[in-house]
Amino acid sequence: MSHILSWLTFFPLIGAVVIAFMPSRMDSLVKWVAAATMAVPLVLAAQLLGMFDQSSTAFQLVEQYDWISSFNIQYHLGVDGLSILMVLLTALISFLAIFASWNIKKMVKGYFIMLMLLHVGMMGCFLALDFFLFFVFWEVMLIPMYFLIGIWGGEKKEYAAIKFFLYTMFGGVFMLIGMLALYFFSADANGGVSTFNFLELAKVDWSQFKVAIFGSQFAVDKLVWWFLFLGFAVKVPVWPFHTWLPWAHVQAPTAVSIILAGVLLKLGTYGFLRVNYQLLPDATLAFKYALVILGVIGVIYGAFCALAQKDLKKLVAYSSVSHMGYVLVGMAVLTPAGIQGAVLQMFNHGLSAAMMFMLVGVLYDRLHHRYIVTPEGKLGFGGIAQKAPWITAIWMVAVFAGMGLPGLNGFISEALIFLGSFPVYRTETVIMSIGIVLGAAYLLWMVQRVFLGPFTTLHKDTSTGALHAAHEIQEITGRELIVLAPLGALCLWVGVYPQPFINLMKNTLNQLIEVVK
Amino acid sequence: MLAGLSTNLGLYLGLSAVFFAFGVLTVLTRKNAVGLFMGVELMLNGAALNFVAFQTFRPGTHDSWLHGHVFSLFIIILAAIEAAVALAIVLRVFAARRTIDPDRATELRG
Amino acid sequence: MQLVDFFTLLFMLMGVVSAVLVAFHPNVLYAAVALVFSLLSVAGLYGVLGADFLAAVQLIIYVGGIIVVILFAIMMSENIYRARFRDAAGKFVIPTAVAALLIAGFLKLFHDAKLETRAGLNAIPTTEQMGRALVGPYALVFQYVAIVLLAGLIGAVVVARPHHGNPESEAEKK
Amino acid sequence: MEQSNLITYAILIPLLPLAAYFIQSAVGTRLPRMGDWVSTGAIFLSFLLATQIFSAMWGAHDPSWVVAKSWTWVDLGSAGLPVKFDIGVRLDNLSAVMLLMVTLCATLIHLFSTGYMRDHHGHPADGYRYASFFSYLSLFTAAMLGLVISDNLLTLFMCWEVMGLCSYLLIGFYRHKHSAANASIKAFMTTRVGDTGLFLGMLALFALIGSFQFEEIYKALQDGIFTDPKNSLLGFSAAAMIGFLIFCGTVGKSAQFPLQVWLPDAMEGPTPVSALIHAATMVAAGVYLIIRVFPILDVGNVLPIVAGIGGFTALFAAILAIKQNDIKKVLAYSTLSQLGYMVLALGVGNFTASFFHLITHAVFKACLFMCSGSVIYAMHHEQDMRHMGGLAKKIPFTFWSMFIATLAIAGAPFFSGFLSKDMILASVLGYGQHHGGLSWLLVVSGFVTAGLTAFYMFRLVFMTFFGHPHDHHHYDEAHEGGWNMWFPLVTLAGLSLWVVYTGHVNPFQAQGWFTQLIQPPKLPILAESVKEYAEFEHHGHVPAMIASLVVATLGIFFSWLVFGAKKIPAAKLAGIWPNFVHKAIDNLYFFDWFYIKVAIQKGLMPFAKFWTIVDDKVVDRGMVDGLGDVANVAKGTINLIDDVVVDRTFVDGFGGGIPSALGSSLKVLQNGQVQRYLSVAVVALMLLFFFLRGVLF
Amino acid sequence: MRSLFYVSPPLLLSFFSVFVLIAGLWIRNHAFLVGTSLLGLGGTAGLYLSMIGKPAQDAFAGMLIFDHFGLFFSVFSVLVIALGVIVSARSREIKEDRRSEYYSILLALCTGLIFMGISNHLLMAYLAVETVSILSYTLAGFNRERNVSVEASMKYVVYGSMASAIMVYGISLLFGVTGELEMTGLREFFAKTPADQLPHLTWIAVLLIFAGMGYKISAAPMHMWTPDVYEGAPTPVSAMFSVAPKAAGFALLVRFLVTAFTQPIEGSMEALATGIPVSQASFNLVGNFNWPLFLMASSGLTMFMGNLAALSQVSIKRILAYSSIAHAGYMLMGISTQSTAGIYAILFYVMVYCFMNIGAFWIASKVDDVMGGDHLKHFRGLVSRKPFYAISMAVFLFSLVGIPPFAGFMGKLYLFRAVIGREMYFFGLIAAINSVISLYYYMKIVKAMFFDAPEVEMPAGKTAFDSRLTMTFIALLVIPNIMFGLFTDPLMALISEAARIFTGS
Repeated sequence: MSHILSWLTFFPLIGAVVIAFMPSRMDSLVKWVAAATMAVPLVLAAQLLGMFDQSSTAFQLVEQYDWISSFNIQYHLGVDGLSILMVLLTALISFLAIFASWNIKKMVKGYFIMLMLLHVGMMGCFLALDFFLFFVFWEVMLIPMYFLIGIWGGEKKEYAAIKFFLYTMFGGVFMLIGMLALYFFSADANGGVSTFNFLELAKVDWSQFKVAIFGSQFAVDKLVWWFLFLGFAVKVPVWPFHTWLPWAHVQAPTAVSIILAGVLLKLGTYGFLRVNYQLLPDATLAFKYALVILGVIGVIYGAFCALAQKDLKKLVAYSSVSHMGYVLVGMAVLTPAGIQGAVLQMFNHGLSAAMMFMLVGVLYDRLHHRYIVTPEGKLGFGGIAQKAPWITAIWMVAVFAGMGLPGLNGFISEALIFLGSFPVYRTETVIMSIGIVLGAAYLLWMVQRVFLGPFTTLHKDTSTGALHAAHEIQEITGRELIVLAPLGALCLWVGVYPQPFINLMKNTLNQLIEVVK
Repeated sequence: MLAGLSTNLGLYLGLSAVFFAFGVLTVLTRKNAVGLFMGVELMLNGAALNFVAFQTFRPGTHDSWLHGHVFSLFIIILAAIEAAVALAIVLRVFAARRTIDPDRATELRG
Repeated sequence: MQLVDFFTLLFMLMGVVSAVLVAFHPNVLYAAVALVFSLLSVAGLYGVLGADFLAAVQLIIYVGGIIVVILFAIMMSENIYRARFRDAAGKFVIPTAVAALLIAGFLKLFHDAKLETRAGLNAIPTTEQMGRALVGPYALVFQYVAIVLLAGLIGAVVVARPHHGNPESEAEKK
Repeated sequence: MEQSNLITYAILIPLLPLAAYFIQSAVGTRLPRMGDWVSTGAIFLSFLLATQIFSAMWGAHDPSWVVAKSWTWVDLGSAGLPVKFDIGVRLDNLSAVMLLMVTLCATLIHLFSTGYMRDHHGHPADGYRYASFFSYLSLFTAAMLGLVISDNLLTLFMCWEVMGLCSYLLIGFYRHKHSAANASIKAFMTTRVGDTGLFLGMLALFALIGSFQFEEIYKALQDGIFTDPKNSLLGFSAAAMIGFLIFCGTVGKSAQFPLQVWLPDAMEGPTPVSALIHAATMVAAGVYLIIRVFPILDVGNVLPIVAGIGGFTALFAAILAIKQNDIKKVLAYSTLSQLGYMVLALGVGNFTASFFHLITHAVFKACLFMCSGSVIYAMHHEQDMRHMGGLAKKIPFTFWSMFIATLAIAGAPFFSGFLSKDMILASVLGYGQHHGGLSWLLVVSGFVTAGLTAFYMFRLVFMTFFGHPHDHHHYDEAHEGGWNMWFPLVTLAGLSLWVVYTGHVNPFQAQGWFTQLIQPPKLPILAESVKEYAEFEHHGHVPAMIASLVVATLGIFFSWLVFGAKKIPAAKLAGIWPNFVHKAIDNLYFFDWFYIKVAIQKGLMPFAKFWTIVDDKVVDRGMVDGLGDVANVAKGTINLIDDVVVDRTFVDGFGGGIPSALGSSLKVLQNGQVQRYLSVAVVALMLLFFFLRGVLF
Repeated sequence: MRSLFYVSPPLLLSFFSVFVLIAGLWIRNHAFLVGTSLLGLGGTAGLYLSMIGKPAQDAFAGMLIFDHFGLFFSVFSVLVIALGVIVSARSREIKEDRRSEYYSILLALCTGLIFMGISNHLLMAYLAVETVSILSYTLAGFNRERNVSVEASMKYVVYGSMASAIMVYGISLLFGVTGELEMTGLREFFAKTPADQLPHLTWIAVLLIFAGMGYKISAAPMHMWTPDVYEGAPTPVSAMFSVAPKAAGFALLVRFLVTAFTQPIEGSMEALATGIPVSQASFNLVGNFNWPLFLMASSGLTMFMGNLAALSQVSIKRILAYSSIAHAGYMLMGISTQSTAGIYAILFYVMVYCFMNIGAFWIASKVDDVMGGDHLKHFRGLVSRKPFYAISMAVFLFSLVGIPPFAGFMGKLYLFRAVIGREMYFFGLIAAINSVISLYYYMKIVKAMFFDAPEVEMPAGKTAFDSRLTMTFIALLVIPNIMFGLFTDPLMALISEAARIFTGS
């Protein structure tokens, strides 16, 4: 199939248009149309996997056309070992998100259109080989995300939405400036023609350029590295740019949290690898230690914050901060194990965090609250295992995947990261290992308070807002299983036999290390 | 002692500066909208005087075109149009509010 | 000392004094009268500078037209004898300082500029030359100003004319 | 036998229970008998396969018999950059014996569970739970067996963690109980702390030699990589550091001081779980680990630390055991104490004795736990010994099995415990004699523990089976379980006889097939020290045997005096100790208090909460919103606060920060007076003029 | 005659202006007035289109100059006024009794705008600015039944007359120093006079002239009239004010500064023409006035003033007014880069800004008409009432923020390209921070429309919220906002012609 990457990216737009012209009373049909639409990228992604040559480190299935000639901007897509896993993840998560949003009642059409636009942005970001195109997709994601949180979110949705928007936009403008700086300096090294092409930019030797700001000389690549860093760090989110994340997660509807944790956060780390690493290797080498430090802080800090949370979703959100910290460390150590562990961790966290957010949604749908501890200091849940063993069992899979239990995916990637980082940054790794203990602590403590013990679960009356004791909890439904089962199965697969996934990326990533070093 | 006074460009310029400055002062301080326009007229006259003076005294000012004089002429014409419109508006303000104190017309603010 | 120098001095003094009065006289009506004098002084200086046509226009349009309109507007809009004309003196401080600074600054700039001047006063009558200029290079401007005048007056009329008894617009009045 | 067959068997051994786990968790509840036969059958098949391996090993009868095979599991490398993780199976004498022991104990405990986990009418109390109990057991067994056959630390660690998970799930099995939930999380977290040490050790190991495989480790040791000064970590040799870190794993898993706190609480789990996990297998896995990496510990001179911790734990736990009234708690502390013995044995260099005691202890402790389970079952889940008594007649199989096992643990001749414990004490004595000084403390600890063990174990037997029943209601109803409950007890009791482990009739002679086959790895670098350690045992052999017999007899005798014949009132015995001793023992030496109250509740949680507050108030609001607060305070003096505060109710975000405050001040500027606007413009223009003049001229 | 050909479009407009006025005395049919006005504008545009490709030419003895730059702005002015006519056509704020006058003034205003773009002589420029100003004063007060409208008008006239008086004073000083009023003549003068021989008087002269032009584009510090006037004026008028005079002001400012105070650098034009930006300046400064620095200061100030003040507003028109100030700041960046890339950027930005801003004002106008106000509370829950308007408004606002794939982003990108291309990183950073700040208040509107429940009851009897025609036109405004965000090449091809001020003159 020709132009498979374009189809992969833009096919949902067709569905969005179809949905836009459907009568608004046909809500259930809208959902099925959405599901059918999003199934196409999933199938295409599977097909892409078949077409992908693992042994090559080059970009494959490249599509390249002139787009904005006055800027020498191209429509340039391609996939390599770094992006292929993310593409698969995006296709999968986007598809599952449709089912996770089955019980949306308000403005159904708009909701699904927004989900599809979001898919376009995410997929495009992972596939773009032109910096400008990348940036456009990057920003395109903001708008659907803003609406998804702002319209269909929780009680403080506006605050969360604007916070998300402001933070990301803040990072985005820095990225824009960095991007333009690279663009201009590339002219001198590229035969007088400025370019946004990643491949061309990667060839430039940036060390020759200096820029004067307020009379001091700065190396261009070092300066730009930090600009780009800001752009991506907000998305990851790197401590201390993480504070939008708990808000966005807590207020977002379930499916959006799934996408947010599953795909969006990865865009930040993907950006580091794709842009900072490939384009500015010298600066990366110079500043990698900053990434390590921020990563370690993120791991520990996120874990501590998760430990003290009283809101289930917030806990999971902070766990994301913690888990993305590992990714930073892994990628910064520049060893095969570290960097592959980092990318695998991106994938794994996508699976397990998506699962956890879905499961939070499962509980929320039934009980209409998320208090581990209510504001009055009582347990909001408790003993759910007795009433809903299947929900509990799936929770356990997600929790254990999240805390890095062997046999599930989290272990592999975390172990790889640790193995990769220990020889390089010994002390930092040792400090980071506290995160393992804390990770187990906050998750298990949560499990204990939510699922074990006597059945004390409370139910929130949506009309009055009062909490009273729940009697029964409905077991997991088929629709929810559709979302959870593939994720769980993948968690197990990666945990037991990660080699196929590693094969996809290892050549590209090892070459990336060579590039940086 | 007064010899050459009429050919001293500096004096004309000084007077125009005075006109301009007091025009500004008038605009900034009058408590009457019409008074404001009087200030504007002063400023315009300062400028017009400059034009004529420069035309007369400065070399290289295209005498055949009389830039300065023509400009002054159009200043006067436009001042007339402006005055007509402005005073119409002021009267409308007075009709609406029974005052033309510009400080009281602060419904639009912030 | 020539006569023209004397008149120059006279007009200039008149200009300065009347400008001060325009700015500071508490009664706006007197200020308007002072404005007449400053305009007259400018007209006189035009005459000194040989801009005879301009001097005439200044007299006709400004003194004869604009000032009348201004006075008319003042009479119509303000109860001259009871209106509060001035704020507290505090409001004057900054503008006066600004004006002083402006005058000082301009004088310094003019002085520093050391603009060279043509020898002597080239005070030949310019009316004819003006006429040629207005139908020559300035023909377009001259024509165009007519359109502006027309449109401006239409606007003035629209804004100033009294209300029709339009019930809808009355209802919407806020 | 073909080696490849053996490898296949070895792989099948953990896979069978794993398959059972998946079957059980998927369809367990729909199978007949809730599928307990699936798990039991699977482990029984594993047992049969294990006997095959054992017989192959027996047939070879070679201390350095090894059958190994490995595969690449994860290959991260690409051309010119080899990074890979190999995993594989290693069958040697250690693993063959261990496999046999684990599969046997597990089979019997599965069998026992089919009775124990039902009520007295033979019904599983709660269908789901019965099936999942077996599924967890299967998963656990699979992990344990996988650990045993691992030829590398990586899979060992993975299985190790999965065991931890199963332990967590099974301790918390009675999930309606808060105490069970607390105990499970405590167990997991405590071991996780140790595991982190182990994990770090593995990281260091991998960084050093690029592999996790034992063979590679031994080879690297021989090559001197571990002792090379340029590889030293934090001023210690690599071997010392790595050895110590790996030993941390043991401290967690085998509940050694100072991470011993979880094991007694783990008794919240069902009794078969206690028998399998917290007596026979999982906790022993910690010892198995250090036995595997013994060369590193030896080369790195970590053994004195190991010995110290082992000896201390042994004594310290034994003292606690005396005052316990819960039958399972007594056994739990005794397990702690015995694990301490094993660690101590390894610490003084007696590789063989350590493993020997591991095996014998597994057998008799599994027996003891199941007996206690049988008692509890008979007493309708009453665990307090003070409510028992005189049960010997009601449940004879249980009584006799327990009696034999108790003799074994007390170190009475003719029983396995005597042999293994004697070897340990001999080594310790020899060690003490050789090193002198503080190492005598180890000797004292070893012998006192032996005496105390005899004392408290017989206290248990006397309180439970002799004397008068204290709870007639339960007593009257007490009865033996079905064959599936007494058969395992009897079998294990039978295996506690000396002859099983020596193969000859002299009950005082420990040398036999076991000691011949189980020998430290034959590494030249170890040869000298191994010889020295053998000397210790040889020297200490006879005096130790005599002394141990004496203390064991004394212990039993005192126990009889106090609890059997009641010649000395227990209260009087208790009264001779000062109050603080009681207080310390009652509070478990304040370890729980320290960890939970001080470290976690007073340290960790406030810290976490503090960071959350920091996150909310400083990082979030401080960096984004909070600057607005500062601006507010500043603006408050000029009466702007209202604007800003009102704005903040819906502004917050960036808007709530400086921008909004500035925006509000612009609002003041924009007061609607056109003259104000013009003044601003004129003044600003003048300022601009002067500013630019300043810049440019 | 050749000169007359070049002024034929404004002449045509003047004719229609008078015709509409006179015909309106008898024919009060609204559609007729709108149709006639559009006809006139269309004819004008047609005349202009026929001039494309003609070499640059001066006319009326150097009073005017016809080049593609001027042509661009002429067509643009016609376009904006046409949009203004369309927006006004259904507005309730333009009362029935003065419609013919209204359209007449609009057309006359358009001639002023056109002359602003093509004048080469400071007298012509002054006249054009005054024309636009004077007519704007009356337009601002057009809804004279509303006090705010009259008040706005009064503020506008006071501020405007003073600003133009300042400008005239500046021109007089410049005339005094150079003796020239033609811009091309000024360049010649500056080119032959060494900078150190020029008095500082030039400085203050240019500063004063800039103040006058800055008032038209509402650049700080001459910006403060803007919010009050936009809020008070009838919304369709504000819509035009925020675009047309501003664009014409930019045209004048660019032409004035670039023509009079710079010399083109050899080769830089050609480099640009091939689409490759250069990081050097395209123009050398002549004279002693470092206007780029001055514009940078003003630009930064303008952005902050506009964006910060907008944060706490509740009236949409006022928010948009402040936002238009901020946008003027962005555009000023373009000139201060002193490069053709910057001029490209301004032209492009002006174009897309027209579509997004008029769109936003139009919807504000519709909401004002139907809901009886333009405050945030009137916008709450708009999406549930009129999803089309809400979504269109969101597109306009996102475009104003500058988020891809909307046109506003491309506009900002071109500006940033110019700025970063000249290595003015700090300046770029300031603009970037500003666009983040601006996000906040734009999103406040989006939030009100989409996230909040309706607060104000729709006044009874005002169900005529929309017509298909209006919706179509709004959709036509939405389309360029997306199209120019994705495909800028066609527009840029046009602009690259238009931006070459120097060629041929």
